[in-house]
Amino acid sequence: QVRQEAAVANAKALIEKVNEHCFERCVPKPSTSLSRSEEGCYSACMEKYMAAWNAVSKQYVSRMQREQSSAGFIGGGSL
Amino acid sequence: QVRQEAAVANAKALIEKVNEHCFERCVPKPSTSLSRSEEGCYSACMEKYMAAWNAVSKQYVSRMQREQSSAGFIGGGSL
Amino acid sequence: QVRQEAAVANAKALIEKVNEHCFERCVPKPSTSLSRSEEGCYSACMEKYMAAWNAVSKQYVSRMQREQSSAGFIGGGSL
Amino acid sequence: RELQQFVMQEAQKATIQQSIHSLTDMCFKKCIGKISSGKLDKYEEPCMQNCVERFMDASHLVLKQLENMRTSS
Amino acid sequence: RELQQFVMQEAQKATIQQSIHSLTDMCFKKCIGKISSGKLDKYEEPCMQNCVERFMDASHLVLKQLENMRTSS
Amino acid sequence: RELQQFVMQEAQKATIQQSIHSLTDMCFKKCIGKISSGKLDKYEEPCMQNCVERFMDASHLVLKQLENMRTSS
Repeated sequence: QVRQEAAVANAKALIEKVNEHCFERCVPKPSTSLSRSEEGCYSACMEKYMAAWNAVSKQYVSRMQREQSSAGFIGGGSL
Repeated sequence: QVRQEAAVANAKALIEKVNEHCFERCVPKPSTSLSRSEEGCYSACMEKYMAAWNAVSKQYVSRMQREQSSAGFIGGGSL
Repeated sequence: QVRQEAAVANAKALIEKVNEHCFERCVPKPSTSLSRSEEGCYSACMEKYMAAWNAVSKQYVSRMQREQSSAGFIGGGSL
Repeated sequence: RELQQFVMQEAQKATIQQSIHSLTDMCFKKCIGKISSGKLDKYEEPCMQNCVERFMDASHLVLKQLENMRTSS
Repeated sequence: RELQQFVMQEAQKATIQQSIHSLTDMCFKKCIGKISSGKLDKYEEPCMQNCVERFMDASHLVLKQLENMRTSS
Repeated sequence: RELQQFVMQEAQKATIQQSIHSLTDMCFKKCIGKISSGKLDKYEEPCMQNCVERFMDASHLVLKQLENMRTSS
């Protein structure tokens, strides 16, 4: 149950960020309806944001693992 | 009591946002005192921000009502 | 104990802000390693941010004290 | 039971207030030009309204697309 | 009772720390140009101080104006 | 005891999720240009990866420098 709530919170945060970034970029001047090109941009932007989030997750986790398997914890990655 | 606390929290959030936006816009280079024109800008900016907040509130609530009275909840407003 | 936790939270917030501002400014295009000049910028930026934080703290506290020792609380500082 | 309902309603109101604050924040940046008067001018007022409507259209798009992804996978 | 006072004081300190963080954030953006050294230069130091003072002047303006609105309505 | 461990692990996961969200937010701004397709292009993908790595390098720098300050004072 705790886990499910965490997953929901995580998905919500992701959706919020998608809306924040993609509305900013794809709808610079909001008019009386979303145009086809705005919709297309939004949908590509959403896909891209999720791909970016995936890339960050992978890189972050792999970095963490490299750091924990190396000798120190703080000194490990700075040079 | 709960309601009053919520209203206070809401007013605080509004004041915080006013200060954030209006200081950004009206006082680009802070000097040894607020000039007349900075004060005038600040006061107009505050009024404008509150008008904007009102416009958003009305629009948001009316949209919610339209969505809830239409058939579906998610499918209602996207086209 | 409460105090110590507060101090830790405060230090964490400061470090987070340093990273946010300094990464933004010193590493505009992240490449395969931090260059010498990026490292130099980061370290200067960190020192500068902490100096800025100190300046703000002093000014803020002194303002608070001036306001509390003057007659009113709200009317005190606006002109 | 009534208390529970009251708490949930208040929580929902808080969420709505939060959305209104963040929409105002975002749309103010998009729609408001120079601060010359305290009123919204004839360009700014409809821009704020459209901004709210388009943001909600766009959020529905996202939810719909996520739904499609889930059902097709 | 003493515990309560202690808790309130700590909460107040946390609020002050929060304000200091957000003022530093905002004024750093306004006042700090190129990062050439780790010290605040002769333009940046007074700019940071004025930034804090003017922000607080402006917040008082807002509170005063809200007060006026409430009493006149 | 097992419950406590479970709670701590979940809290740690939440912190990691938070870091991932804020890194994505920051690196998306730095690395993503025009939105033409839904895929990361051959410039954007390594930029996102480098962005994560360099950010973590830089954070370690900060911690190291703080450590030096503390031990030398």
